[in-house]
Amino acid sequence: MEATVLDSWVLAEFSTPDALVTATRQMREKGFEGMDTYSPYPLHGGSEALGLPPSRVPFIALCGGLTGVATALAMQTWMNTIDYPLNIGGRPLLSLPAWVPITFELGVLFAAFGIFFGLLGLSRLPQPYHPVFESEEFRTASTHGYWLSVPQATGTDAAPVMDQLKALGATQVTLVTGEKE
Amino acid sequence: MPPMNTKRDGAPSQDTPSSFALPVVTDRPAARSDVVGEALEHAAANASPSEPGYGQTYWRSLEEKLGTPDYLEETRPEFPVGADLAPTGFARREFMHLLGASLALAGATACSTRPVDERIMPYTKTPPELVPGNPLHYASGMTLAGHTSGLLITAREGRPVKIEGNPDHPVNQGAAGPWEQAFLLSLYDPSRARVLRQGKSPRALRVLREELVNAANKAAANDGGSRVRFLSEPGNSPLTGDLRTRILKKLPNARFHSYTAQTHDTQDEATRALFGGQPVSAVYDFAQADIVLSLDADFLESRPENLGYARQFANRRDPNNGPLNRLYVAEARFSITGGMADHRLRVKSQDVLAVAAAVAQAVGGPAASLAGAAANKASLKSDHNAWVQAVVADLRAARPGRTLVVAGERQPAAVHALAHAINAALGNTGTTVKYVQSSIAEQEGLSQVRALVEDITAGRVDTLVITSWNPVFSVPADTGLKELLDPATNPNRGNLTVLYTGLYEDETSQYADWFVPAAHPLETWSDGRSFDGTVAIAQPLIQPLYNGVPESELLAMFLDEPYRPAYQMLRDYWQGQSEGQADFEALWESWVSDGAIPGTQAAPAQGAPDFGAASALVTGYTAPATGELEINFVYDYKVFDGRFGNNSWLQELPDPITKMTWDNAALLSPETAKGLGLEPGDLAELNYGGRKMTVPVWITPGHADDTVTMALGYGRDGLHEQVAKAVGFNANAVRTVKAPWFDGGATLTKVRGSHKFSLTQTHWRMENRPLALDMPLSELKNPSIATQHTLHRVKSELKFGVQDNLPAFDYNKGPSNPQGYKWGMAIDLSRCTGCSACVIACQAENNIPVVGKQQVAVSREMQWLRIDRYFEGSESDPRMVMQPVMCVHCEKAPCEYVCPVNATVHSDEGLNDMVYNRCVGTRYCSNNCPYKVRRFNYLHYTADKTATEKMLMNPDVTVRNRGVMEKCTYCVQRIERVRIDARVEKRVINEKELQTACQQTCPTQAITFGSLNDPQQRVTQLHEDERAYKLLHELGTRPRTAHLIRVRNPNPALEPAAPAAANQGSH
Amino acid sequence: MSRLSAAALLAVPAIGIGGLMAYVRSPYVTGQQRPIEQPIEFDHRHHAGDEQIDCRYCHWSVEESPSAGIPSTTVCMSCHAQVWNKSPYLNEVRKSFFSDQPIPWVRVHNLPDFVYFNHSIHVAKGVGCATCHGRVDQMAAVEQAAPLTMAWCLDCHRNPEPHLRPAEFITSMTWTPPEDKAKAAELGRQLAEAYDVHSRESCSTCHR
Amino acid sequence: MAETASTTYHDPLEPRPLVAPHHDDATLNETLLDHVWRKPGKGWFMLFGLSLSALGLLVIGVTYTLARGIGVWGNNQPVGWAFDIINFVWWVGIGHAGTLISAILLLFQQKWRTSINRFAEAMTLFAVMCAGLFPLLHTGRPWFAFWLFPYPSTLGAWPQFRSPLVWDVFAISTYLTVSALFWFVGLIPDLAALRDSSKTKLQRTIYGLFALGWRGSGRHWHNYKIAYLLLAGLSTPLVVSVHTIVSFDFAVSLLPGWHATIFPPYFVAGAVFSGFAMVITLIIPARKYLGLRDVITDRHLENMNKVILATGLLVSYGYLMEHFVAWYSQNQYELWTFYVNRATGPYAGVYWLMIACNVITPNIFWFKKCRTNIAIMWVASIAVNIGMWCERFIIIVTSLSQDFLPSSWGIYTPTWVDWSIYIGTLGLFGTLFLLFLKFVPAVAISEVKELQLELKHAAHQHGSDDALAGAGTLTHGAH
Repeated sequence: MEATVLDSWVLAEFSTPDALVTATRQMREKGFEGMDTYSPYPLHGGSEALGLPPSRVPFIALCGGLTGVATALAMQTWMNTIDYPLNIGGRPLLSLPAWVPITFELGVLFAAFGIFFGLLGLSRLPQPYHPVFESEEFRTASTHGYWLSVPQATGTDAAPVMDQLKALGATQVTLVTGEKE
Repeated sequence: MPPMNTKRDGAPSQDTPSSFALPVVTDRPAARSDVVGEALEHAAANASPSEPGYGQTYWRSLEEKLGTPDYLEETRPEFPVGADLAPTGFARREFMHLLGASLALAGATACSTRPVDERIMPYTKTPPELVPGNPLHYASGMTLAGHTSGLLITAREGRPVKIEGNPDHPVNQGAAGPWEQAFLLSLYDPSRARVLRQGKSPRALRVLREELVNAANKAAANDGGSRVRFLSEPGNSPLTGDLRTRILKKLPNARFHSYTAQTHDTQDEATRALFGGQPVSAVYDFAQADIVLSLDADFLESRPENLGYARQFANRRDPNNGPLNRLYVAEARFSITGGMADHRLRVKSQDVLAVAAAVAQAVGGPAASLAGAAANKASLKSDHNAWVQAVVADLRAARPGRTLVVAGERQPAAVHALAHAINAALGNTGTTVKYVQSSIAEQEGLSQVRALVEDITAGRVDTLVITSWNPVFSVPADTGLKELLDPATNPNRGNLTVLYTGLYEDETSQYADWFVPAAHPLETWSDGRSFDGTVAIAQPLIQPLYNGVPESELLAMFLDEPYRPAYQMLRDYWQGQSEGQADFEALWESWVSDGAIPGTQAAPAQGAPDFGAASALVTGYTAPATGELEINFVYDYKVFDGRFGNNSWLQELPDPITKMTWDNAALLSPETAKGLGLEPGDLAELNYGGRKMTVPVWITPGHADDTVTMALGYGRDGLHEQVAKAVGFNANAVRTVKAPWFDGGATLTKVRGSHKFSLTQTHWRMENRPLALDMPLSELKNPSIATQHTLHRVKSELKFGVQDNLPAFDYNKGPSNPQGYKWGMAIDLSRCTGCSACVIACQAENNIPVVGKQQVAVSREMQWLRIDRYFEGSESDPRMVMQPVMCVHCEKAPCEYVCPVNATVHSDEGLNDMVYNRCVGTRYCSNNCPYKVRRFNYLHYTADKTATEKMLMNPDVTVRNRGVMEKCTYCVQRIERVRIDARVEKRVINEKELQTACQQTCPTQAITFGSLNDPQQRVTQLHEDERAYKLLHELGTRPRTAHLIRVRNPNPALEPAAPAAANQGSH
Repeated sequence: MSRLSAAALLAVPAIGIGGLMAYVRSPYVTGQQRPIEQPIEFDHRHHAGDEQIDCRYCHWSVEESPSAGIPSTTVCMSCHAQVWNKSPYLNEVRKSFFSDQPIPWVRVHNLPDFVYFNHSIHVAKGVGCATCHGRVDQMAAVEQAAPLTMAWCLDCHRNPEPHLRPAEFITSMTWTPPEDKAKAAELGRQLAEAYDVHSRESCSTCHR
Repeated sequence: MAETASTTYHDPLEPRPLVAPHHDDATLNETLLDHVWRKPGKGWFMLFGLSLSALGLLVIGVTYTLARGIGVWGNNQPVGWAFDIINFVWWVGIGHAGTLISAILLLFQQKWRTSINRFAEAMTLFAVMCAGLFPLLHTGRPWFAFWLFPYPSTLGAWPQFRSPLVWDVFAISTYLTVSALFWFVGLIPDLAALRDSSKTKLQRTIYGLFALGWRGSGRHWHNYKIAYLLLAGLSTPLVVSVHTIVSFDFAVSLLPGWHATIFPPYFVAGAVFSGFAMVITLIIPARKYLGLRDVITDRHLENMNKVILATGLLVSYGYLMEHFVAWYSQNQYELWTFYVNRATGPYAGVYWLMIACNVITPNIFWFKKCRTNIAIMWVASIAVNIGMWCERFIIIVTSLSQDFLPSSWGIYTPTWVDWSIYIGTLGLFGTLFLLFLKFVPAVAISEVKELQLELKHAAHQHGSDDALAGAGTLTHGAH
């Protein structure tokens, strides 16, 4: 963490989720980029309001699943048929039907890993520290507050943005500055 | 002769004990760490505190002594000069000790990780005949109840590890019964006696010798030894006989009484009467007999002298050897012989006389006159008449000299006389029955004990030397011997000095003034005659482990001769016997290495039987009381008269009939039990002859009604016999001298409580499943619809794609099986009597642990080979069929595909390999084995083995750890050893050189093993036999073991053909 | 930060498992490369190297028994009664001989008890001493040359030909297969043919 | 157990509410997190003590087993598996309900799942942990159990992939992993809520650590929603496959009573059956203790009882088919197993108890009175749990004790160690569950809040209270 580049955000709290979604949409229409919403549960229409592209999680999951299936088939065939072929109760060395359960399970396991690590990776989690945690008010974001953050170049005047947010119905607006990730 | 062990090495030629050419092995190093003390301490801890006079106090004092170093110094084996332990002794011993912990016992700590810093102790001087790592085979012998059988013993680096029958011995022909094989276990038994003592004080052998010499000299001078008595086992040993003669020369008025618990009293009485007092034995030839009638004779049981009979008989049950014989048996309890019968008549033992008389009457001749005399002693029950008439008709229809009537040794002399007379009338004398000079010349039996008791009571004895096994236990309670020997009951006991020698501190030893631990027969040299007269030389395999004294050396002390070891005495005796023959040296070597002295068969008896003289036996016979229950005493199939009581292999061997382990019971028929309101496991009070005893009850189908049978040999209370202690009840306690075998007038009353039996098989019905197939030969030849259906189920082809979806593996010689063997086995149910010799053979060969009664009770017995015993037909009078089952090595093994770690897999030759060290113990294989032949080490069953006991282990077989599955391997260690020998010599394995342990020992050759790829081998031919079928064939497991249908030869007059088929099994 | 923790999350178990795999193959576990000190300073370099004594002179049961055999004291004394019969190095040997006490050699090649290895068949089929035991003639104190793991046994049993040598060189410490790959392979084939080599992989070959 | 006043004012014909209507986000947050911050009550400590002592039994039983060997159990030669595998299957079966509630209902967008899914998932996790003990313990040499995993060993040997036990290893470890991931992913927002409503630094640090830095960011929610849905989607076939594989342990063998093609569906139905019963058993006291009657309402319970009825009928059908096939095949061994051994053999008592509990008991849920009576359903759910345990006993022990050769038939009797390990796993489960109740939100707060919002929207649109009940038809994702 040698970088000491500082980033700033303007944080605005809204009283209802609908207000937040509306405000977000309007801010984006005004050309603000890199905004983010914060809410205790997913906002209906929140993703669209932020203009996010479709999630890549399903694709990662598919890749994981296919890797699992391929790994399982290759592993079982190599271990029981090629590397150490043994006569097991007169069963064929390549007993494909018997390979099915593990193939399925490994497919599921790898897909689940794909989802989990995909989620973490795409969200850049775990992230034990984040500048917004400095704001005591912001703690409501995970319980009952609805927040919008607008990136603000450090050193520039944040007042216009804050005013705009207030105009859109924000109950409170603050500026947070912290180390860049 | 199947020469499995063709290496006949090790004929020792030098003549001092130090040059037995055997490594000397004792657990001496262990002794230094006070093994004696530990053993006695153990005994003391287990001794009953209420033991009168001979209990804890005694042992505590002994124990204190044992603790001190002077004691150990004093009790070191103190042989006279020249007999001391050889200088090489110590080193080899030491070697063995350490070897025992490492190299030779490879496998003792199976499945551990690699041990570190292990020591290797090489021989300092390797014995010339020994190649470390390879086994040696020595001929020897074992004497049991007046018969010496020939044994062949395998030794590994000086440790005997396996006993087999001597193929060169005319009786054994390679076979050995359970007793001979389990004999090995007693050699290493840690509860064997090891302290020579006078009263309560340990004594050196030198002291005993001085004492005996003085006593003998004094007695000789006083009155020629008229106050000296010997009670010994029957004298079938020429060497012992010679010693007796010489003792009697010195002490002409002394007397020898012969007694062994398994007496031949009545048959002896009969033959002596027939032959004018000559000691004569009847030798039977079952090979010639087309029709056999057994009058309560269990001639197929596994007693050593029956091995030859069993083989002859079994050969006549194989349809490929010609027409089958037919066996009729009249008996009370279901015996092994009864199980082989084509027609079995359930009769009370006392009714056998009537059956014999009726047959005798009908066959006429001398028999008829005897029968007349018997007529007023017993009358044939009307419902036995049809059976007897059919038997008579059959006997008379057979060719003269081709039948045989055998009387049982429990039957009175009158029955024996009648049997001899019937044989004479049927022309069997000289064909199926031959009379020869008995190998035991003297009178023996209970009468002898009675005479001794009279002498002692009358105060005519002051020295009694007991060398026979444990008479205090083995004689009936009313003999009075125990009371005479017990100071508490005999005020004059002080006038009598009793010397007893035995392997254990037992019931008799506690009353002995002198106790001499005996050398185990495998620790010393001896000889003995088999019942047909053949002399076997028994050579030792090991130096005495526990300082035992050989019987011959003990007897020689009475002669005040310069000390000669047993070896020297034996050799000198036989040198004297072969006077005039050139090159005794060579003769001796061949005798020792062959194990038998040729040309020693008994001579034919003089003269012909005189049946007139025998009528006195019949007229003099007093029939036992009728009414109430008839009580029967029988020898046990496992512990015999109790002398194998401390042998855990035998205790855990399931009784062939009841499948009971670690117990005896009062056996009843189902109807009788019902009448008495008794259930299996109930306790009942037995009231007989004024004596009462509480006995547990068990019910066996096929038992005669209104009789109760109790096996002798249980309820042992020997001081140190830890295994035997408190197993079962002692039937001798109610037995009488007057009626030692059966008598009427007993009652059983149910009392409170129950007894937990440990049985290995609790369900006796086949539930109509086609398992142990059993049918008349005619039914097999012309099967009924039902039989056809059954045969279809057990042997029809399983078509690929229809009944079987798995492609066949290629087991032909080729890339997948480069050496081309295809192992298989065949078990002929027609031949199998169920004697269980194979079970013990397997146990010895494969290091199978004993688990104890509690574990058997929860179905955890470990024997790889079990003999399934089924009853067919009605519960009251069923037929019995035996079926040995061990792993059948399925080609489509259900156990293998469920094993998660490849611990059980197929070898290229079709063996179902069990890899112990890979096994994690999921037990899935056992669950999925339809034959339930897999055994799981639920606990660490080998954990408490002492160093001595470990010497018994076969080093070629891994000793299994707990948590590991195991099962029959087709003796893969034998296959691999023979294979490697053959491969080194670049040849193929010969059928004769490779036998599994069970096959090798089977007296009736019911088990055959070999390569199914070789059409010449017997196993292949048996697999193609029309009787061959596969157990649970319909499951598609494709076993490599074939069972051969048991065929019976019923008399059509007794068994209409139709209903037989209905019982065959399938529906 | 998040990348680091994610990486650690994955790397720790991977390194742990991988390290364990490497460890069990290392001499620490297999027992290789550990010269064993014996009660007597017996030097194979001298006996097998300088003096060129055939292995079978002392390990005489190797051709007929599962065990190659540790020579008995008499074997030592058959020479050392004559040579070096006063050497202090041989004190223990003489003591053993005269007191009839065995020499407690320390085991170097120690297979688990459930493995049944047979020397005679290997020697008969052209597997030389040095193949498994290494250059004993260069070892002052004998050490275990091969890992003696099951996988190592299987390597040869699956493809024995490269490890075969002519019977006359069976105890040779210096024999090597021909340099030329093709020739070596050809020799292997010929020997396998001549000795009727059918190495088996069935479990009961070694585990009984 | 009388019902609370808050729900009794409803007209009985009206569907009952999924969330009691008087809550907003803040109060929900407070209610649902209350038990975490509150000091646990006497009842909790009592139950915890009880569970800990049962856990002590487990420790004793397991230690003794490891020291002496499997022989201290009652297992024997014909009956190689007994309590070990019975308990394994039983626990796995219980575990399945959790995943099903959570995943399948999510996929089917059954809104009523939100209040009970966390609870059910935790149950899954702990039940699978208990289950996972047994395959390990039941081996004779558990210290070598790692041989079941494919790793490059110096032996050069591999697992044998035809064995259902290896399938089990993969299935159970996958199941445990995926369940844990599913549970944890669901927990992340709630952990963040905990972190943010924590009162001390320590609490904040610990919950913060587990919350992974979750901030409720819209960009995160964007991935999260689909990830959670996908995990649910994966869990559904997984749960079916796991119990199918567990049933393969039996179906793949050739034992009469095991060798049956109906096993996979019949086992899955049985698992759901016993799992839902276990949820009922646990949730009735838990909702009382946690004061969660407002979110875990009678409607939830009634719906679960309907599931129990349905799966109970499926299980009964399974029994029927087993017997029918045995009769139809006229296979001698099957006939014996189903018509002689089970019904009249040494374990007939267990068989009839199973029939009573599994076949007869669920049928009371045809009646609404029974479906809505707390006392009746609680007793019935316990009966079903017992019945399903008996079913496994019948399948495993009875089939093993009398198979093909009558000579080797035997009797199994459990020992004290068997019982103490079984009771011990109940203790382990209870301990874990009580800790869960204490330290983690027992109800998925973010989901309940979301549901609350949806319900309000719907109510607003329809202007009727009906929508509170009919909200199940609303889509879960974005409009």
